[in-house]
Amino acid sequence: ARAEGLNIVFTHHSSASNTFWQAVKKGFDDACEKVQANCQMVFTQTEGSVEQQLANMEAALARKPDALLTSIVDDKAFDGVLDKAVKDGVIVIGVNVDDSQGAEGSARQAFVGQGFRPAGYSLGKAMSEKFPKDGPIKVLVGISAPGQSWSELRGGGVMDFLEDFKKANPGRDITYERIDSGTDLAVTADRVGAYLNAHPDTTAYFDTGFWHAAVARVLKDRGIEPGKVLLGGFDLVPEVVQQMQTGYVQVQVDQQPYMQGFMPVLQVYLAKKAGLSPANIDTGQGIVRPDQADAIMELSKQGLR
Amino acid sequence: MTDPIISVRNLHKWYSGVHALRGVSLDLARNQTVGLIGDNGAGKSTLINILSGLQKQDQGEIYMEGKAAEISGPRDSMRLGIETIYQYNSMVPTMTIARNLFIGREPLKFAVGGFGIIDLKKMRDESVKAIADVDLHLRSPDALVGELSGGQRQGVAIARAMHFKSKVMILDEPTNHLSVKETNKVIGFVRSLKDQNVTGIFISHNMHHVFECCDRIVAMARGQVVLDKLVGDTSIDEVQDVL
Amino acid sequence: MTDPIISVRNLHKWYSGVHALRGVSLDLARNQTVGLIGDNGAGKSTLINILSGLQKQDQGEIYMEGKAAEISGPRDSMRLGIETIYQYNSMVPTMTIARNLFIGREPLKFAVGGFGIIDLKKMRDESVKAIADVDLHLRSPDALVGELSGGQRQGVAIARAMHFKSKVMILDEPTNHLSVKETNKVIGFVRSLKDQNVTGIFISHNMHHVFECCDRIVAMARGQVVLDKLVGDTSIDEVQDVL
Amino acid sequence: MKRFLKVYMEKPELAALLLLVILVAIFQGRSDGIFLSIDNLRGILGILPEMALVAIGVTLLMICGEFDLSVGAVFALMPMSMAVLMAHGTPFLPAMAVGFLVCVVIGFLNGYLTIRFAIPSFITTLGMMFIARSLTVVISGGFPPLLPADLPTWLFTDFVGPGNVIRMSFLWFVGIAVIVSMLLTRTNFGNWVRATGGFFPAAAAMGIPTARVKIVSFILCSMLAGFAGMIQVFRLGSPLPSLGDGMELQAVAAAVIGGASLNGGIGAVLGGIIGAILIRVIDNGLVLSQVDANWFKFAIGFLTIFAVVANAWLRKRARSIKVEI
Amino acid sequence: MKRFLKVYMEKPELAALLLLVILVAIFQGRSDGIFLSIDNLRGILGILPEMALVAIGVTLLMICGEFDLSVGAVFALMPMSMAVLMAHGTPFLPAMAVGFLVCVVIGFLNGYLTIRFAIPSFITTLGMMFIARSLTVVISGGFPPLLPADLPTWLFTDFVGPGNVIRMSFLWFVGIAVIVSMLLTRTNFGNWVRATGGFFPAAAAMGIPTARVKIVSFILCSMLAGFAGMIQVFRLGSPLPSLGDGMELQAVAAAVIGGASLNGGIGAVLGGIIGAILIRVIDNGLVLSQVDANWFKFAIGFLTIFAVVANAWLRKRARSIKVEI
Ligand SMILES: Nc1ncnc2c1ncn2[C@@H]1O[C@H](COP(=O)(O)OP(=O)(O)OP(=O)(O)O)[C@@H](O)[C@H]1O
Ligand SMILES: Nc1ncnc2c1ncn2[C@@H]1O[C@H](COP(=O)(O)OP(=O)(O)OP(=O)(O)O)[C@@H](O)[C@H]1O
Ligand SMILES: [Mg+2]
Ligand SMILES: [Mg+2]
Repeated sequence: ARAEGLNIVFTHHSSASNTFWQAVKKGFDDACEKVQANCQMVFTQTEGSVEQQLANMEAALARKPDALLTSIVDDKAFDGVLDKAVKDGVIVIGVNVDDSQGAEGSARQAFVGQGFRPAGYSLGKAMSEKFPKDGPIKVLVGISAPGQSWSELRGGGVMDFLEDFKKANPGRDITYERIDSGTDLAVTADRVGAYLNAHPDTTAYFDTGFWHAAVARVLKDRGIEPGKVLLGGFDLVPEVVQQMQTGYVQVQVDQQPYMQGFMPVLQVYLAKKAGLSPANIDTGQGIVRPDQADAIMELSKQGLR
Repeated sequence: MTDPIISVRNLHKWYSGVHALRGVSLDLARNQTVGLIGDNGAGKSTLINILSGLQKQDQGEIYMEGKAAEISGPRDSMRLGIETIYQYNSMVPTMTIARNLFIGREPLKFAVGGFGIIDLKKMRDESVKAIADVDLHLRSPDALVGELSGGQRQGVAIARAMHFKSKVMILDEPTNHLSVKETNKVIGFVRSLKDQNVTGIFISHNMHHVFECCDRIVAMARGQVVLDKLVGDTSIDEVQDVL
Repeated sequence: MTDPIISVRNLHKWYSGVHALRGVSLDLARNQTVGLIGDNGAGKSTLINILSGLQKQDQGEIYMEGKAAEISGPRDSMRLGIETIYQYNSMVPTMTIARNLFIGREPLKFAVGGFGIIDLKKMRDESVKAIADVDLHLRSPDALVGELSGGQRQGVAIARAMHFKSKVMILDEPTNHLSVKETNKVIGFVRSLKDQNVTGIFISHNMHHVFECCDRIVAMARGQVVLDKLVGDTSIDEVQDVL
Repeated sequence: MKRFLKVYMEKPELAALLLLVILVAIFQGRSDGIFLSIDNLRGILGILPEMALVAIGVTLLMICGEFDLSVGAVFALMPMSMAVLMAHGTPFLPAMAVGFLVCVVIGFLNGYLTIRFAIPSFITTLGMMFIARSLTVVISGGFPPLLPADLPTWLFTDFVGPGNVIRMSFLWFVGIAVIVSMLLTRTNFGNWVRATGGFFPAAAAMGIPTARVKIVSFILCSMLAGFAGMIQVFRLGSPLPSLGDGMELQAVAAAVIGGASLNGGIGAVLGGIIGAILIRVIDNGLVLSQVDANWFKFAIGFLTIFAVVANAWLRKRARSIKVEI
Repeated sequence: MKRFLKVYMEKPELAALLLLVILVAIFQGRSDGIFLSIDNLRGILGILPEMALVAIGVTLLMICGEFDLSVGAVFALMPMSMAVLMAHGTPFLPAMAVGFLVCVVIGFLNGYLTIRFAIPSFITTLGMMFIARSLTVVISGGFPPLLPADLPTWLFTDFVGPGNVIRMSFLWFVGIAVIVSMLLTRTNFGNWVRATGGFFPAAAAMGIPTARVKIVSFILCSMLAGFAGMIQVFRLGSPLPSLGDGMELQAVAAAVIGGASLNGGIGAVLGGIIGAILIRVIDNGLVLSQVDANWFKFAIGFLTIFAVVANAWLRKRARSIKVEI
C-alpha cells in the first residue's frame, strides 16, 4: 500500500485488548486499503494513558506522515504537538473524543465522533423513557475507571441528565449513587451484583463501558426478569447485543466505531487528492434499542458495528 | 595398590578472575581414607565440589573405577556413589529436620515413575534414629532447621551423610561447630569407613584429627598438590612445614 | 576482684517453643578472658547474642560497669564498647572486602551529622593492613566477600574485630574454618587481650584452645551455667565430665 | 489452651482465617445482614473459584521461589484460543486440549528462559504477560468470537448443592485445591518444590532436579490460570481479550496475605485460598457498605495492608506465648 | 584487551549499554534514519527524564532490598495535590512543598509499615498504590483542575541546548542522577543501603540503623516519583488522575534490565537509567518501525525478555574469559 505514498497515523488512548477500538481499527484499515494508504494505528499499553498516547504521537510524527488522526482526551496535553503538526502541514483530525472547547480548544481541523458527555446525557435520556411513571427512582452509576476521563465524562453526562430529570420532576424521589464498577466483566458482575442484593429496588444501572453485559447474566442467574432493573451503557460489543436480544439491556449508545475509523481516512484522502478541507462528522447519537439487536448482531460479527 | 576408585587428571578451575585449581592430579585408592589439608583458599573445597558435581572443571578428566566419568550435577555424583558433606551446610532452613534428612531421597509409600506419596511415619522414625546415631539431642524431628544452633545443624548434616553411606564419602570440614562429643563421633565414623569398604576424603584444619583418622595425607597450596604421603611416612611437623 | 565490667542477672530467653536460656547469671571481671564452652544448643550463642544486641532477653538484667544497661540493638552494644565476631559470619557477600571491613564505621573525608563522603583510599589502605595483620593472603581488598573461601571469610571477620578492638571482645567460635596458621594467630590475639586491657569472651569447642588462652572457664548446658572456675582450678577432664 | 492457641496462630494461613471471620462479621453487620444472604453468597462463591485457582497456582510457584506475572494474560489467552478454534468448527474437547497446550508452552517458556539464562522470573513473566496478551488480541483478530451454544458449560457453571449456592466450578476448585495441597505436603515432588524455594543451593546440592521442579511449577501455574480463565468465560459467556487484567498482582497479594513468602520456601495452598477469599470478601463487602466510587480503591488498599499487618501481628503474639513444645 | 573486555562486560549496566547501542542501530536502520533525527530525539529525550527519575528511585530502593509498587500512583498524586492547592490560590512554592510532603508521608508509611510489622513491601506498596491513586481521584473530584498560567514551568520543560534537543527536565535528571549515584557509591549512607539490601542480618549485626536506612530509601523513592510526575504534568499542561498507571512495573523492569537484583544488594543508578532508556527506545523504535498494532505488545514483551537474556549471556561470556585479575 506504500505506493500511493499517503501516510496516515492514528493514535488514541486505548489498548489493543479493547474491543471497541478494534472496530475503529477495522474501519481504519478497510478505508486505508480502499484508498491505498500506508496506515498505522498505535495503541497505548495501559488503557487510557494520556502520556503514552502523547509519546506515541510524538514518535509517529517524527516520521512526518501526511495525516494524524487522534482522540483528544485531554484539553491541554496535546496542544503543543498538534500545533506543531499543523504548522508542519500535517492534516490533523480529532476522532472519537474532542477537546471540550471544540474547534477553539485545539489545532485539529475537524472532528469525527461524538462527545463523551453528550453521549452520557443522551443515554440517560433514552433510558428515562423506560423509567416507571411513579414511585421512587434509584439509579446506580458504575464508574468503570475513576479518574479516567472517558469514564468520568460519560458518567458525568448520565448524572447531568439525572439532575435535569430531577428538576423536571420536582415531586418525585429520585436518587443516584456511583460506585467503582471496574473494567472487567467478572468484577463488574460481582460488584453490581452485590449492590443489587443490598438494593433490590434499584431502578436502573448505567455502566460507563459495556461491562453491564455481565450484570445481565447475574440477573438472569438470579431469575430476575428482564426490565426489572434497567441496564444501559456504551459501545456495541457482541456481548451486549446478545443481552439486548435476551431483553436485559434496554438502551445502548453506539458511536459507530467503524465509521470513526473509516471516515477520517476518506477525508484525508479527499484533502490530499482534491484539496477538500476536512469537516466535522457526527457519528450519531447512536441510541440502540433491543428491536435493532438482531440486525446488528450480523454486522457485529463482521466487526462492522 | 589396586585400581584407584577415583582418579582425577590435571584438573583446572577458573572462577572469574581466579585460577583456583592449577592442574590437580590425584588417585584415590579403594577403601583408603585421605586427609585433605591446606591453607585457606588452597582449593580444597573447589576440588571436592567438582567431584560432587556442584561445580564443573574447566579442564581435566575424572575417572571413576577406571572409566571416564562426566559429572555435571550432584545427581550424577550421587549416582556414581559419592556422598558429600559440604563446608556450608546444605540444609533448607524453612523445612523440618526430618524432611531435610531425606531431601531428594524420600521414602515413598508407592511411586510411579519416581514420584509418589511420602511415607511420613517411616521418615520420622528413621530420622529419629539417624540423629540418635550421632549423639545429637534434638527435641523433635519436626523442628525447623532454621531454628537450630550452628552445631545442631552441622550434626544433622552429618547424620544425613552417615545414614546414606555410600561408596565414597567426602567430608568438607565436618567438625566445625561441633561439640567435643560429636567431634569424637565423627572422627570415629571416619576411622570406621575403611572397615565398611568406603573410601573417604576428610578435610579439616585440625592436624590432630586428620592424623588420627586418615591413612594418607594430601596437602594443597595455591591450587596444587604439594604433598602426598601415607600417614606413616610423614608427621604433623613435616606437613606444617610444606604449607 | 574489682567491679565486674559486665554482669548479667537471671537472663531468660524463649524462642518460640524453646526455653533457650534458663536464668543465667554471670560476672565478667575487667581484663579477664573467659572461655565459654558447652554442648551444641547449650545457649552460648544466645547468651552472647543478647550481649551484642542481636536478640533481646525476655527477662533478666544486664549491668555494664555497674550501671543497668538497656541493649536493644547492636548499635547500643557497640556504644557500650562491646565488639563481636558472630558464629555465622556477618559479611555482606555482594560487597567488597574493604567495604565489609568498615561497614557502619566508614572513614569519612568530611561529614555532616554523621553522613559524609567515604575516604576510599584510606579505607583500602587500612583494610590491606588489617588483613595482613591476621596473616591472611588475599589478592585485593576489592574482591567480593561472596567469592572467598570459607576460611578467608572468617579471616576477614577476625581482621575486622581486631582492627576495631574495644573494651569487651566477644568471639563466637572464631577459629572454625581457619587454617592452622591463622588459628594460632587468633589464639595469640585472644591471649594478648588482657595485656591490652580488653575483656574477652571466647567460645570454642576445642578445649585445648580454650585452656591455652583463657583465664577462666564457664561451661553451659541446657541454658544454664554448670561450671565456672579459673583455669588453674580445673582441667580439661573435669570440664568434659560436667558436660 | 494456651498451647493450642500458640500452635494454631503461628500458622499464617490460620491467622488469616481468623481475620477472615472477623471481616465477615463486620461486613455482615455493616450491610444489615445482606452479606451472608444466599444471593450474595452465591455471587461471591460463583466468582471465587476462578480467582482462587489462579491463587493456588501462584502460591505453588511462590513456594518454589518464583513469580508469575503472566497469569492474568494466560487467563485470557487459553479460553480465547479455545473460542477461536471452536468458532472454526473444532469440537469442544480437542479445542480444550489445544488451550491447555498453549498454557503448557507458556509455562514451559517462562521456566526455561528463567532457568537457562538465570534471569529473574519477574522479567520473563512480565514479558510473557505482554506476549500472551498480544497473542490473545491477534488470534481473536480484535473481535472475540461468540461461543457455540452447545458447549458442556454445565460441567463448570451450573448451580448445584443445597439452596443452589454453589456452582460446579466450586467443586472443581475444591478438588484441585485438595490435590495440589496433597501434592505439596505429601509427595516427594512437593518436598522438592519446598526445598528448591527454601534454599536453592541446598536443594541443588542434594541432587534435586531443581530446573525440572521449577519448570513443572511454572507449567502447573499456567495451566491453573488457563483453566480458571476457561471457567470464567463459560460463566460470562464471552471471551474478551481484556479478561484477567490486573489479576497477576491480586494473585500474588492473595498468596502473601495467606502467608506465602516472596522469597520462597514458605506457604500453603490453604493460605492462598484464604487470601483469595479475603480479597473477594473485601471487594464485595465494600460494595455492600456503600463506599463511594472514588474512595473504593482506598478502602481496598487499606484493608489489604491491614490484613497482612494483622496477620503478622497475630503471629508475633503467638510466637511470644511462652509454652514449651 | 581481553582483560578490558572482561572487566567491562562483567558490569551489568555496561552490558546493557552495549545492547542499547545495538538496538539503536537496528531501529535507525528500520526507520529509514528517522530514529536518530533531531525531531525524534527531542521526543525521546523529552519523556525520558520522567521515567528515568522514577527508575533511579526504584533502583535505589531495590538495592536496599525493597520494592515499591506505589510509584506510579505517587507520580500522579504529587502533582495533583499541587494543582488542587494552586487552583485554590496557594502559590507555586508552598504548593510544591506540600506536594513533596505528601510524597514524604507516603514513603515514610511504606517504610514504617514494612519494617515495623515485618511484612513484604510488595503488599505495603501495593496497598499504598491503591490508596494513593484513590486519593488522587478524591482530591481532584474526578476532574482535574486547570493549572494556573503563570507557573515557572520553563524551569522544567523548556527546550535548551544545541538544536533544542533537550528540555530543562533533562538537566534536572542528569543532576539528580549524579547526586544519587554519588550517594550510593561514595557516601557512608550508600554503603549502608548496599549492605542492608545485600545481607540484612549482617548489616543489622554491624550496627547499621537498617530501619532508618530503609525508610529513607522509601522516602527518596517516593519523592523522585513525585518530582517526575510534577515534571510530566508541567509538560502535559494538565494533572490527570490516571498518570503513571502501569509505571510501577516498568520502573522495576528498567532497574532489572540495568542489572539490579530483586534480592537486593546489587545494582547501579546508571543501570536503572540505561534500563529506562532501553524501554523508551524500544517503545519509540517500534512505533517508528510500524509494527502492526496488535503485535505491538508482543514485540515489547519479546524485546524486554531479550534485553535481559542478552545481558545475562554477555556477562556469562565475560566471566568465562580466563584472565587473572
Ligand atoms: N564463587 C567464587 N568466585 C570467585 N572465587 C572463588 C569462588 N569460590 C572460591 N573462590 C576462590 O577460589 C580459591 C579456592 O577456594 P576454596 O573454597 O576451594 O578454598 P578452600 O581450600 O576450601 O579454603 P577453606 O579452607 O578456607 O575452606 C580461593 O582463592 C577463593 O577465593
Ligand atoms: N531462631 C531460633 N528459633 C528457635 N530456636 C532457636 C533459635 N535459635 C536457637 N534456638 C534454640 O536455642 C537453643 C540454644 O541455641 P544456641 O544457638 O544458643 O546454642 P549454642 O550453645 O550456641 O550451640 P552451638 O555450639 O551449636 O553453636 C538451641 O536448642 C536452639 O535449637
Ligand atoms: Mg573450603
Ligand atoms: Mg552457637
